[in-house]
Amino acid sequence: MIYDFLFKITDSNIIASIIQSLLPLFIFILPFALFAVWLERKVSAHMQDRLGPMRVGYHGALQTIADILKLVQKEDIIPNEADKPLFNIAPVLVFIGSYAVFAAIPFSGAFIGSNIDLGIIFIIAASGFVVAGILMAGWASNNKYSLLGAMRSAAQIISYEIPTVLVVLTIIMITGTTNLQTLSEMQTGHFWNWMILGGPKFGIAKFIFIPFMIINFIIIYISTLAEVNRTPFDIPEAESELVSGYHTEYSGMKFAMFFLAEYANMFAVSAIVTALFFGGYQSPVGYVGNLFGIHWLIPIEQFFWFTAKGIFFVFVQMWLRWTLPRLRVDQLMTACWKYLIPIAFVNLIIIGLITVL
Amino acid sequence: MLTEFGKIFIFMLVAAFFVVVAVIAAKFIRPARPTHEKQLTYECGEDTIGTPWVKFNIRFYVVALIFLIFDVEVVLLIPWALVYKQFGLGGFLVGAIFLILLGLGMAYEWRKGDLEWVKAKVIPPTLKSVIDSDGSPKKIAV
Amino acid sequence: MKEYFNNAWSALYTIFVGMKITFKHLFVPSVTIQYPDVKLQLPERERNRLYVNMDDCIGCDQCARACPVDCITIETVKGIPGEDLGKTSNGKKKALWVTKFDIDFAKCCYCQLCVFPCPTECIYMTDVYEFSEFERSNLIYDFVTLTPQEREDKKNNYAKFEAEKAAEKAAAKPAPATKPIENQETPKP
Amino acid sequence: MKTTEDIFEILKTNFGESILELISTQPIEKYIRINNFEIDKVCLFLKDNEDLLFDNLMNLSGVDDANGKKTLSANGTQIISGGTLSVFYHIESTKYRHKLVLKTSAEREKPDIASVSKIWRHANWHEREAFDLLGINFLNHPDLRRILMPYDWEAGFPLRKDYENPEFYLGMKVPY
Amino acid sequence: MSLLDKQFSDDNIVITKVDDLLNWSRLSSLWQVGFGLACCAIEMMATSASHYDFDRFGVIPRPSPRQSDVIIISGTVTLKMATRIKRLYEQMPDPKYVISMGSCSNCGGPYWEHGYHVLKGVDRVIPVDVYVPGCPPRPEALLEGLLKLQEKIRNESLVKKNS
Amino acid sequence: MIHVGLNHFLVVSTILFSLGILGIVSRKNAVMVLMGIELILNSANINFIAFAKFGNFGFQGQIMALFVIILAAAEAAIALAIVLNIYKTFSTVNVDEIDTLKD
Amino acid sequence: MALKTEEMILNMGPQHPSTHGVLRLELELEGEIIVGAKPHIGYLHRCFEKHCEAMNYSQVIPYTDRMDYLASMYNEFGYVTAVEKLLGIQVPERVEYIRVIMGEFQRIASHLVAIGTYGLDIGAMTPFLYCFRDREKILSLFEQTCGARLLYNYIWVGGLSHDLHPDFIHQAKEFIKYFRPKIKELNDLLTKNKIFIDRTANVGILPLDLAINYGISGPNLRASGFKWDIRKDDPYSVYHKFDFDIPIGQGAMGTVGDCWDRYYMRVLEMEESLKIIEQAIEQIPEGDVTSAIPKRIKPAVGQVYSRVENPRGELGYFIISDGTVNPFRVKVKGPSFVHLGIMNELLKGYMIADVIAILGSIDIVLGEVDR
Amino acid sequence: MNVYDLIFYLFAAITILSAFFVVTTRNIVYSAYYLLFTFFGVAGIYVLLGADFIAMVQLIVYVGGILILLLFGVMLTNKITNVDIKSGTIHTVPATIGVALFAGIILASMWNTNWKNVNSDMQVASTQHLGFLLIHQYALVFELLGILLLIALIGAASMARK
Ligand code: SF4
Ligand code: SF4
Ligand code: SF4
Repeated sequence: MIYDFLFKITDSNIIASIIQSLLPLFIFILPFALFAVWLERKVSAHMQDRLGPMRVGYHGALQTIADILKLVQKEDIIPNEADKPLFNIAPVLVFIGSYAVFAAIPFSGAFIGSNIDLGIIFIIAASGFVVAGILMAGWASNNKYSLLGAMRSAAQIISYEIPTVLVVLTIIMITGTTNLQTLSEMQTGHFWNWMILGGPKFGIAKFIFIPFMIINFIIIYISTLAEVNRTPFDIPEAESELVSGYHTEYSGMKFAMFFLAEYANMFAVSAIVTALFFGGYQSPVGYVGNLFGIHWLIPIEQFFWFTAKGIFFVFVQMWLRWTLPRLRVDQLMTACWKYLIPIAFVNLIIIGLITVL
Repeated sequence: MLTEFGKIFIFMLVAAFFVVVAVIAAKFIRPARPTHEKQLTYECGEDTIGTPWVKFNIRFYVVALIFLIFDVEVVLLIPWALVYKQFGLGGFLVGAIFLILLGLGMAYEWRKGDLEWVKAKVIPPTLKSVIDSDGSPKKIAV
Repeated sequence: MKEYFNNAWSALYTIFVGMKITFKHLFVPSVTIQYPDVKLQLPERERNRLYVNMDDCIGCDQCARACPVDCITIETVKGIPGEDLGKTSNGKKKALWVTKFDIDFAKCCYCQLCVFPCPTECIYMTDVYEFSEFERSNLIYDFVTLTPQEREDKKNNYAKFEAEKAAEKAAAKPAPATKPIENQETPKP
Repeated sequence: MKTTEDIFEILKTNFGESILELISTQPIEKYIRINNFEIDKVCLFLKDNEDLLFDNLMNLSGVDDANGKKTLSANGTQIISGGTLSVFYHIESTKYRHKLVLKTSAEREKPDIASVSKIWRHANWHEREAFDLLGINFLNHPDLRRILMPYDWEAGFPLRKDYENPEFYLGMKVPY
Repeated sequence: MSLLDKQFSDDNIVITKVDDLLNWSRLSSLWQVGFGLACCAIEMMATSASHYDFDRFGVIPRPSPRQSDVIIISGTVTLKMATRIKRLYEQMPDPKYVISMGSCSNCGGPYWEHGYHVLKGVDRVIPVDVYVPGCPPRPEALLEGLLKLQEKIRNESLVKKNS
Repeated sequence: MIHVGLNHFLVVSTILFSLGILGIVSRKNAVMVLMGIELILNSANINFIAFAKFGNFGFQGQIMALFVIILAAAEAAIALAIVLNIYKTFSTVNVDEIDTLKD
Repeated sequence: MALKTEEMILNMGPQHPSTHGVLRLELELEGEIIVGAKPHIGYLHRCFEKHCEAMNYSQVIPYTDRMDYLASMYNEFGYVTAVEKLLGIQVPERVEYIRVIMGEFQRIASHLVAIGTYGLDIGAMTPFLYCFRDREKILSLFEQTCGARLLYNYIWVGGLSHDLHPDFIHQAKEFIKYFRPKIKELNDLLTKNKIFIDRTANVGILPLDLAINYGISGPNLRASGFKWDIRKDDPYSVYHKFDFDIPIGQGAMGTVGDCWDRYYMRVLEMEESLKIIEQAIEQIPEGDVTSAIPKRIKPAVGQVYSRVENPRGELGYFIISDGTVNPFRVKVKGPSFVHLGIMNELLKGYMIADVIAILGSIDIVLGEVDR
Repeated sequence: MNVYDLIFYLFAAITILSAFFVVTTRNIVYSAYYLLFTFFGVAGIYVLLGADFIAMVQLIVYVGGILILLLFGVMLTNKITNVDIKSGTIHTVPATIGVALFAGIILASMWNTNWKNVNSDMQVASTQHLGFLLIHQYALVFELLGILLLIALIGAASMARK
């Protein structure tokens, strides 16, 4: 465990945990955001028969670095009409909300920020900060587009939280744990032990589970997509209606923070989906480390698998984004309240029945 | 030994700290040349008309309200979900009844139309009367 | 009820169809022309910056009058008799010194209307499009090949010649005044 | 399918004095001149009459006839006084496929013309445009404001033949 | 007070290096205000479309001026629009750049003579960095203008105030 | 310094409670009154849980707190709906104004 | 609704990503519902009509290009038709064929932009880029023919500035072969997408009687279910020689005359245009394209109103000649100008997101609205 | 003083200070946002008291639910223009004195009570325990709560709809 190791060398749990909490930020989120932004631009470009960034670094690899460095240099505008304190705090709040999630994400058997028992519930709880932060940003900007965007965003995020929670509930019901690491450990072995394929069970129940788990997966994927405001659910930022939603008035570094939070969120929800349905950090086929008996390799492999799966889902998010038009706000609500929630609900009861019978 | 929650707290602190540091650090290189126009609210280049801080659609409230109740119910189900299997069918029924109640509420809201977002209230445009039948044309101030 | 599931299904299905298409495109080679490195072969009729071959220009002002935008400014000075102004490539004798031939490419709308009336085909459109500038005044192109000094000279020469002729005429007898330069009347071939 | 002459007869019997004349000297288009205050009633008739059914206003264009006295002002600009401003209506019937051109003129100094914007709704904007660019005043128009030029444009009506551009607008230099 | 506003007297090597880095980042990530005026805007769109792909240069359209670095005035600026353009420009955060695309925004273009409602050159309301001629400029010409602008940014410095 | 114990939590809870009361009595806005109530409920919850930990109640305290939170949610929903209704009728949510407007 | 929401006035545009240029819509909102919409235009008023009075007849052509800059060829076509009517001249057959071919290519190009930007408005970026990719192919055909990509000054009074490029016919055939599958791909990607249908069907319904009264024309009118196409109903040029259909709105996904119908009209019209081009390419006669160009255009005193079916609808030119080389008055009836007039009626009661859907489906070009 | 105490004081300070601002800030939106910190602080205190699950519920329900509802409520019921945003206070001074007295009495009696102070450590699997209790002992309450929520839902929604 990284934490134990850090604890050993620093001999202080505070410093150890500070370092440990910095780790995801610096070894993961920042590089990931850099990579994801680049990936997004490349993926979109190639889907559209273009090339995407080409001019800085090999195939534009340094593009995001340039973007960030440029954003650092940009003037920070606070409109006169804005509510200054709230305007300044909002990005902090949003970033806290999306970063705190990373504390509970099990990146690998050896690295999980905080192995709380209520990991998955904590992740749900943390999104509350994001909602509050977004509302704050929208309200403080004193801009019609921002406020409308923020209200829509808040309504959207909270609505889609329910199907998410319902699906999470089914997982809890099946596995009887809320600890993400335990959950990941459960799905060890090979990919047929993944939750999407009925979990680490044998016998007929496993196969009965499969269709329901797939439905569950679709539901949670759609609703997490909505929670991070990605197309087709990007109406809060729909640039063709609301310019750019709640961060219309933000410039420079503060905007960069929203941006970073967005990409961090994208990974976070993918990670949740991975951890719940796709075996978390478990390899689908077994470990090279096990094969050769090199045990320190396993956590690294796990980290690799986790990132790979996470990035795959991020890729799917991008793929969807560059394929689909966006919904209208009422359709979005209909999709949530009339389709996802009832279906998730029925699913929950059916799965409950199956498990007790 | 820090509890796991302590770590989470530190995560949060680090996040806040990171944002603050980033924003403040940028202050050393970024220019600051505020002008009057720059500080105006952006509205596609036009002057803003009225304030955005007007009362909002009640839909937002109703959605939040339904969400809150559902959220609470689901949260209440979490402890149940963890252990109901140990009580067998009875345990399941406890939660199932609760769930059915939830479903009832849902159905009620659905029936009552509370799950609808504001629907477009379209009065299909039609042709109306054409001209004052009697009148000599009135002069209109320009 | 049927409609309900139909909706859900058709949404998922059409999303899937769309995703298939975009995924296919991920591997279709892109059509992008990597501009500064690769440049498109432009067709020969390409209409971009004008070029005036001053060797051939007879200063007839046809182009300036055809221009809807009035972005060509031509000033000419008659050559004094006996002076050799050279010939155009299609054998026409020039009669005017062009002392000013400015085209303001900031105004030009690249409509090609000036090209057709030119009797000597000396004004034409090229495929040069890369000429952005930091200063707008740099977009006014002066095509005259004479040096400023020469231009002054030509003007002075002609003025002197005029004055002499006038003096001569005045000295001889009251004669009709010299005809003003009517370069507009250069016949069109 | 009715010719302009037929329609002229019909109108003449129905409206008498308001229908001024039929101009058929023009090589391509004939048109009927109509009194500027009666044009709306004539148009309503044309649109609603069962045999005519001119349901489509193809075009409405204001014209500065520039037929007044032309004088030169002190600074060399042309001033036109007297004469008329006119409006042309091109209408057709999508059912019978016949077309008709109407013209109505008003004095330049007092250019009042009855509005047809309630008969064909898109005449609304066409008339606003004619007002904006030529200064023709449409009586009974619901919303006669400038449409293309800025609302605070004060320098007159640009499509009039004697229009002079102002030097500055809101501190911006207007001429080149 | 920020570094960009400060006057450095000496040309030390660190400043130059930092300078280069910052310039590099600014020039390779020019986000554009998603904003089109007239016919040139169509060519601007064509420039961001697949064939020419503005994104290669790191240019992406941002809907809000608050997050953009460069405004491409792509078309005829009328008097009615001029005040809005000025405001949009003002609302962009510094450092910001302007590309004037096409004859119309350069100087009124084909409308310079009789255009009673056309602003004769956008430089009458906002400072222009690069003039791209053409009516409309070919997408390549716009790209070339962008390269010119990048050249200009490359020569900027922390020491000197940028426009 | 004494070790943090039951009393510390009780003090916090008391202060929170008093602030809640203060909010209820001193603020005009009905939504503010609601916020005061939330504060009071929170303080009660702190007590429950503190006693659950330091007293002898085991998990009963926690479950009570859970119920209180649920009730608080229901209360907030209903109360805000009422506030909205009041607002609709009186166009204000100031408590004293509503008082005077009643008749 | 329990609480009356206050009205909020929201400006959309002139700088707004989806007002297709510099339109400004002043929306009166009640929550998210629109209770009133005022379009403000004129942000691109470039004084076309004044310019016409100062130019001679052939110098006007570059300016007509710049009106509807997405359909420049057709603007020229319309103007030239009007002037030729005024002059009473007959142009060679080949010229008319080339004009039709160019016009129909222009129609496809224009519809591609309309469809692409519509997709963009609804939130799908990719179809937009696919459309632009295909449009680029048409532009390169144009460029090869007349040297310009966007504003052509190609169709002249009495003729054309250049004959077709020798390779043109071949490339046009190639294009048609290339383009047909792309339409299908577009349909799969966008037209039939459930989300797209949900966004556009039953939105912005334009009843037929209102449409006629408002002077709506072109695809928008046909979407409301009226078979009216000037190419067929008031034929000009050589359109009577071609066999093509006029698609009309069926209400396939919702109500007749909704946004989806208007959108789909354009897709169908592209197919029809391909048909026309195919026939024209087959039939095109040989000849000289510049022979009938008059040296000096000086029509007699008179006036003419002539209209053509522009990609957006009925484009009419009203030209008065006073016998000089300059037109006395040119008035353009642009379809976009007329179509925009109905926005206020059409938008009422819909939501903000629908504004964009409706505006996009009407397909306006501000250059032509403001002229 | 160990870390535990330190963190307790930190959270207590967060809670109390922000609660204080909730009550005293005149801007009602600010109040709502201070409430966010209060709730967060209280959640922290729950954690310190070993009630993980309750803390999470606190965050989910209060921060993610009630707070948002309150904010929407504020935005709905107040014409939040710059003037009206201030929500006034009434009889502040007597109220403060009264409340202070009251608090004093409570505190005094609290100090004087000799609470049984057993620090039962029950970090482990508290959620499961709650689940057991819910199904076993409080099953009826559980269902009743369901009914209550149902009623609240129906009531509040219909009231808001009216
Ligand atoms: S191309 Fe057109 S605008 Fe340019 S100089 Fe020639 S005639 Fe004038
Ligand atoms: S028309 Fe030709 S010869 Fe005459 S002035 Fe112009 S460029 Fe010279
Ligand atoms: S420069 Fe030419 S293409 Fe560009 S906006 Fe002006 S007229 Fe249109």
